[in-house]
Amino acid sequence: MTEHEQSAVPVLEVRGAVKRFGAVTALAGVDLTVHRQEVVGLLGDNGAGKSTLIKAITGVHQLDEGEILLDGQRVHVTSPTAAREHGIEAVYQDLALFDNLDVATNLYVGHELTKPRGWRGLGWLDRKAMRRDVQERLATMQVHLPDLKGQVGLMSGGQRQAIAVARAVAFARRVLILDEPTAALGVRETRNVLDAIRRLPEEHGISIILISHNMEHVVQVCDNAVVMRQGRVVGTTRPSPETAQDMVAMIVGATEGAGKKGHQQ
Amino acid sequence: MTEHEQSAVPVLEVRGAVKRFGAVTALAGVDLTVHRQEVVGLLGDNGAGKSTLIKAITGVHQLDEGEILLDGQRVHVTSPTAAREHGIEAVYQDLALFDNLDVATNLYVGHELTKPRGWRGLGWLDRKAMRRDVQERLATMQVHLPDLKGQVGLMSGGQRQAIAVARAVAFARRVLILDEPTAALGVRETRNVLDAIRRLPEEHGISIILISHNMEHVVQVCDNAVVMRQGRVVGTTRPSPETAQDMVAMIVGATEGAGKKGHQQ
Amino acid sequence: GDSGDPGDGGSSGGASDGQQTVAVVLKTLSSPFWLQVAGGVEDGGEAEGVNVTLAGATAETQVQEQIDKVRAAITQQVDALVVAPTQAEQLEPILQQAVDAGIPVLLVDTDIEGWEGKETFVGTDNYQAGVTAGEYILEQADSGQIAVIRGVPGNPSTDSRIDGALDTLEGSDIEVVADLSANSDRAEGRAVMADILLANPDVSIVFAANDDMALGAIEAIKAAGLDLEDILVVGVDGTSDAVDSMLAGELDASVAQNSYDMGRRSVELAVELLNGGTIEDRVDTGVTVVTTDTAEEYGAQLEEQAAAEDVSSD
Amino acid sequence: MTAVADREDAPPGGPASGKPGRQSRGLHAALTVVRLGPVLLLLIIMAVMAALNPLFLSPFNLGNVGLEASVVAILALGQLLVIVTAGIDLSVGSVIAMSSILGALWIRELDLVSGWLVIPSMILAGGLAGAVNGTLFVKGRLPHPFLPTLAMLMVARGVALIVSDGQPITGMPESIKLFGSGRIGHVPYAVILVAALAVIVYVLLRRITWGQWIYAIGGNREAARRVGVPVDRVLISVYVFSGMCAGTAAIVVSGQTNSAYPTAGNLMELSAIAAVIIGGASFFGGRGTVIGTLVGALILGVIQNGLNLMNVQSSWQYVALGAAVVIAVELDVVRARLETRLRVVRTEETEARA
Amino acid sequence: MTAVADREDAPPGGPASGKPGRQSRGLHAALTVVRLGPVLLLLIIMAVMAALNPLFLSPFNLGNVGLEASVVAILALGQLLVIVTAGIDLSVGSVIAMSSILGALWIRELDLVSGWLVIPSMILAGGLAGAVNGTLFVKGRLPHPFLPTLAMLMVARGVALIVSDGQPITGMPESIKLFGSGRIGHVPYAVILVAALAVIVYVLLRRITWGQWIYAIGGNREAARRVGVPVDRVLISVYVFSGMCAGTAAIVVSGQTNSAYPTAGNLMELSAIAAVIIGGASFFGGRGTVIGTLVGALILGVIQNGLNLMNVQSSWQYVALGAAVVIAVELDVVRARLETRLRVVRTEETEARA
Ligand SMILES: Nc1ncnc2c1ncn2[C@@H]1O[C@H](COP(=O)(O)OP(=O)(O)OP(=O)(O)O)[C@@H](O)[C@H]1O
Ligand SMILES: Nc1ncnc2c1ncn2[C@@H]1O[C@H](COP(=O)(O)OP(=O)(O)OP(=O)(O)O)[C@@H](O)[C@H]1O
Ligand SMILES: [Mg+2]
Ligand SMILES: [Mg+2]
Repeated sequence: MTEHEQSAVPVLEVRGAVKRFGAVTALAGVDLTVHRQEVVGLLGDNGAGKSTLIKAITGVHQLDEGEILLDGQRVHVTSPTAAREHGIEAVYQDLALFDNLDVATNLYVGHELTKPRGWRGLGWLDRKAMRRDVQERLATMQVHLPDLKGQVGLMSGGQRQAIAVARAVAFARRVLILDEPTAALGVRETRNVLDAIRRLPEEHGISIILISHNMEHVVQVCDNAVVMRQGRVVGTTRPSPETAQDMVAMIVGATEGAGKKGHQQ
Repeated sequence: MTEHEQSAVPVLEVRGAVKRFGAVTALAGVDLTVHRQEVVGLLGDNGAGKSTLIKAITGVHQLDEGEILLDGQRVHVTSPTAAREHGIEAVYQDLALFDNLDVATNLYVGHELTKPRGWRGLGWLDRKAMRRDVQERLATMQVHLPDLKGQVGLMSGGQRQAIAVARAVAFARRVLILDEPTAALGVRETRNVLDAIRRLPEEHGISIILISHNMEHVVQVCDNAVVMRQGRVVGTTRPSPETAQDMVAMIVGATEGAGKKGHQQ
Repeated sequence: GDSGDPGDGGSSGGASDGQQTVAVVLKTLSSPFWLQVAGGVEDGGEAEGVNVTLAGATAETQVQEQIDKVRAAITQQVDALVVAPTQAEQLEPILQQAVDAGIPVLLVDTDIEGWEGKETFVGTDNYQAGVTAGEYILEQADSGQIAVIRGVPGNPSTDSRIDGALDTLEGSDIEVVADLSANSDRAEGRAVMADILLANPDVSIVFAANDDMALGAIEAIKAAGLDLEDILVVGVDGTSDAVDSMLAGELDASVAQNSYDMGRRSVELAVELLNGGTIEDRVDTGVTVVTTDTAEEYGAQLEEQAAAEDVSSD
Repeated sequence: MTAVADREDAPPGGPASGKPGRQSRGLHAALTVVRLGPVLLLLIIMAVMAALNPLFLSPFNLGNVGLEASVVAILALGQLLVIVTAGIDLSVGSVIAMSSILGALWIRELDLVSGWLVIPSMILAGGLAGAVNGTLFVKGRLPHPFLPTLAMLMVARGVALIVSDGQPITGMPESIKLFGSGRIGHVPYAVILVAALAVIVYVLLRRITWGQWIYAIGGNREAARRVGVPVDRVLISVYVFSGMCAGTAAIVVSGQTNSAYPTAGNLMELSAIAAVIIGGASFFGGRGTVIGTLVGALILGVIQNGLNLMNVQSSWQYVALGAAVVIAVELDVVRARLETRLRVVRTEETEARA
Repeated sequence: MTAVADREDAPPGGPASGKPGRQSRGLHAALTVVRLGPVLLLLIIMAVMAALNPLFLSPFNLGNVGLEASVVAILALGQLLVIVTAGIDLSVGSVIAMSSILGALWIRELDLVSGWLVIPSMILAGGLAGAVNGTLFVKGRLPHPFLPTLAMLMVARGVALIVSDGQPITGMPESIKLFGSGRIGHVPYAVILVAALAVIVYVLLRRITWGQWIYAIGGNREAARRVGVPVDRVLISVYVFSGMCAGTAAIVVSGQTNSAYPTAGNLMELSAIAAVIIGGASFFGGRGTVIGTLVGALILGVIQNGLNLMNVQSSWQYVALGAAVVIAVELDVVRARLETRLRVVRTEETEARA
């Protein structure tokens, strides 16, 4: 539907994803396509399976069935490390921060800047470079942090979320996944994050998956919206002020989906 | 400003609240007044001190300076237990759930229904009564939970928040404090919570403090809005679609407050 | 097994090939002293042509473990039990159960005073060893300052060694300046001695409740730059390490309880009893003071008696 | 999670889609068996022991196992409560010694013939030590009970040595000896005591509010505080209870040896903690069951008894016991994974049929 | 938090509002002192010991203290890494025995005179035991390292007993004896070894990425996994390092006693863990410092040494050591609270002046 859709091989494709937790079926056969530089909104009621889907993409969960393709190539994302190596970064709903560490450290864990660059675990930490960098990144989001050396565990809800978003934005090279990234953010911070979402695909050539319950935000930044209900995709639309009502209807299950798939079950 | 304000002694009054964490001053002298059956919106940027203020009211933090009055009586809220005994309930931003326990248990910890009623710690748990009750409470919010006996730690972000909100709503007798209660909720669940906020003051005679970053919600349900910045109250308004822009301006600090206090610092 | 079936299930115990079985439950098998006893037990069993099973707790203080091992022997309905009680009276109830189940019980090393159920006691008591040490010290010096080093607090065997020595020294001109515990551990023996030397630079006699601690103390004395000639160091047990140290002119003496004999005699007596003989109700295996003069000879004897590589007899 | 990785290649629709009925019943049965949890584990270990030694299954020996496991089981039941709150009580072994010595002093000083005064006083002495533990930890605002209970480990041992003068005190009243070695048929009194205590702990933990609070504190201590649970009082009471269990264990130990001695209970705290953890409780708090704990204590007891029956030397016993503990918990990990897997398969099947 | 409750009655504006200058400088000094943290504590305890016994402060005795604390300090430095990851390593005491026995066997079998082959082999043996611990824990998907390291506690002791046949092996090469009792001036070689190890651990923990990962894993293991930290490998390496520290401790123990014996290191794990915790590390992971750990080990060493110098009987030593541990951590709690308080007051003052 969007201009990108026909243009090329999708950056990310999920086919027939099934994930069960004991007796709960969180994903019951989900298909998802994300094109280059596209911003896809992932919508759905609480418990629809949105977070589970993105955790499967980032290797946190392993799918029971189904497959994941990156640039048309089938990949086995067996761990978050593998996903990162494929250039996928995510802000998780539970933020996944290190409460005992300070802001700069939190941003760089797993991506540390070291003095002999390639050395991974044995490299000397270049704390100065990291601290310099952090200032910049946080400045673009205009978050006020009382103290960059303060423990993240003691920060306010919005400050914490801002740190998590800054971290993911900094390192994504192919796909950036944002699971309700503005839920705890203030008015201005939210605006900055939305701006970044609009800007990043062009600037860095990445694609974005945005999970949000806020129709306004989806309309503002998404090229395409996928609606899930009870582990299934029940519709896709091109978000616009006019389709907002449709999307809400799909989410709450009041009507058939407007997209390619009908309302099931 | 509201019709209640002149009518009687305020239910809750905070005067000159100061709270410092080491070198960070989270509250720098805050006054807050909540009247009977009033819904007060508490607004402010990330890190403005909103959560700190409500934690001081519920006894989680102790104020360094200032005082708290309930129905005009000065009280020492030295612990959350004391706050609960005064009829104050809260949904905290970090939810404060028990990840290892199931939904029903989570709702009733600290308020258990026991067979000899008065027995507190030694009473026999009336699990049947609690389970029956839970169904009802969750039904009013229309949350889908796959399994009431499932561990809360494994539930989705929105499901968790719904449980926390249901818990607070159930037990508040005087003041209900909601710290961003709809941040993770879906469209329908959000609507239900907002409905409840509108309904509760009348039905149960309680007052509500709502912290939110969503102007729309504030306009919909609040009788009065208090805006904080950097630990200070920078303004109060009566929220309406017309004043929404003012409120945003106050939050981000672009203008002087429209209320009784001017923009400081 | 002769009589008294304690369980309904069990066949006649460990006697797999019709041989009689003597179960020997020592305090532990993880110290040189008890390995020496074990060596005697094995040789005794071989000489007499009986099965011996050897067991011991993981440490001398693990009373409960030893009780469990005795209980296992009762379940197996062995023909006779030889036990070195980790705590005297504390073992009495379970040993009485053995007797009630028709298993004769012989005690070795540690006696249970006043218990009628035992067939005999083989050994010398630890108190006597302490007395002997005290007498030896009095022979060597009539005055001076002594430091005593105890084992694990509350362990009756090491405590009574110290008590025996202190009672003997009472009234002499030897003054007790330090009385500390090193948990029967060599490294702790060193540490405690180092501290003692600092607080009491004039210490001239050291008595440790076992050789391990005595050897640790010697390391401390050497490290403090003192001359071992000036300090009389006495241990208990007569372990091969102690012998080597005496040969090197470091340790002065060790009171040996003839551990090998204890083990061997107890098995021999058990067999005699099983064959219908009558035995004395107390067999004193005596103590020997091994000194630098007698160390060589005693060492050779030890070598000869040492337990086989694998102490288990199955 | 890795168990399902190999299934990623399966075609959508899943392998189970075609086969209903028979497999389902088999699945159901398998799931029931696997869900037995630690009990299943215990049965496996007992089967191995029985195969290795015919004496093992004799009723008399099973009584022995019960008797030998009883002290650890009693301590573990108290420790369970502590561990569910994300704590640890290192003092219980020493508290056995202190309680039994204090009880025995009563006997000696007052010439008591009946145990019915001594028994409560032992339990009380244990509870007192627990109260000190709990108070130091909670009121002293210490971050973790490791240090205060380690201190009590030392102090209680010291007190036992000092008041007894390092000497054992022999002679216990009949009622106490009963718990040490008496049996009704093949069942030792000590086992009955454990059963009774287990029922009490079960009720406390699962049926009344106090137990609910214990799980809540273990799950999220700060949240418990916020919802009005009297966290401090509950924590102290948990340590008191653990101390009282140590006092109860002192009764059995004194009965078995007809005496009190100051080195009693040495290192028992490690066995008790191991039993609780083998039984599936989490060191991070909030998880743990009475049944699991009993089974954990029995697993340790069975292994020890089996090794004794086979007359394994103590040096080899160390190795064997260590290996057995690892195998036991490893089996439980496998079992738990199998259970999840079976549940998923069953869900798949139900859906396929629907 | 309770410390400020009494200030609720203070008039708005606060008591500090009026007084700048002098008080401020006093405040600043007080804050600096209080921030010394565990070091302050150590100084207090040393002052008490010196007051009780004049010998305590003699340089030679301070060397003794260092020597006696060195084994625990070495173990504690390894344990620190483990505890920062929210783990525990119970095996280190037994691993000392196993490593030293294995090293000594080299000497006996190959008639080695030089220690420079024995020393690496002891460290290696320790590392091997640690590798087994780590692998069982991580690859076995066990929820907590308590059980695998408890199993290793037993197995390593068993192995030490089996290969040594229960006999001590006397006679160590000079290089090893040096670490046991050699001194440069008043400073024992063992203390220099500890200092070197401390620097290494400091660099590993604070200066390179691996250490960053250790803190990250301790803070939030799942988050560490999600951001791409090779959690499994890091965890295993931590246990290997702890094992190697135990092997290093074995060198000092062997040197001190000029021998290897199978009961060496008994219960040392408890002292090592206590040292780390006294030094301010958290059992729940993510917190802990090298300095704190060293100070924790020294506190234990100083107390023990002081009690020995005063010839306190062993039963009373238990009581005194237990009490001292509690007082030490309690003092630290008070100190930490005082620090927060002083910071708040200083902020108040700065604001008042602004
Ligand atoms: N680890 C787990 N174990 C068991 N059930 C789980 C687990 N994770 C998620 N679930 C369940 O799977 C379903 C989907 O959860 P998911 O977190 O994907 O929802 P969501 O769409 O992200 O909802 P929300 O908008 O509330 O975040 C829910 O019913 C949830 O309870
Ligand atoms: N326990 C604490 N220790 C230290 N600093 C704290 C603590 N709690 C809060 N702060 C700091 O106090 C300030 C106010 O925090 P608070 O949580 O009240 O903000 P908030 O208004 O709720 O923000 P948000 O909208 O992001 O939730 C922040 O700068 C925060 O970092
Ligand atoms: Mg979600
Ligand atoms: Mg907040």
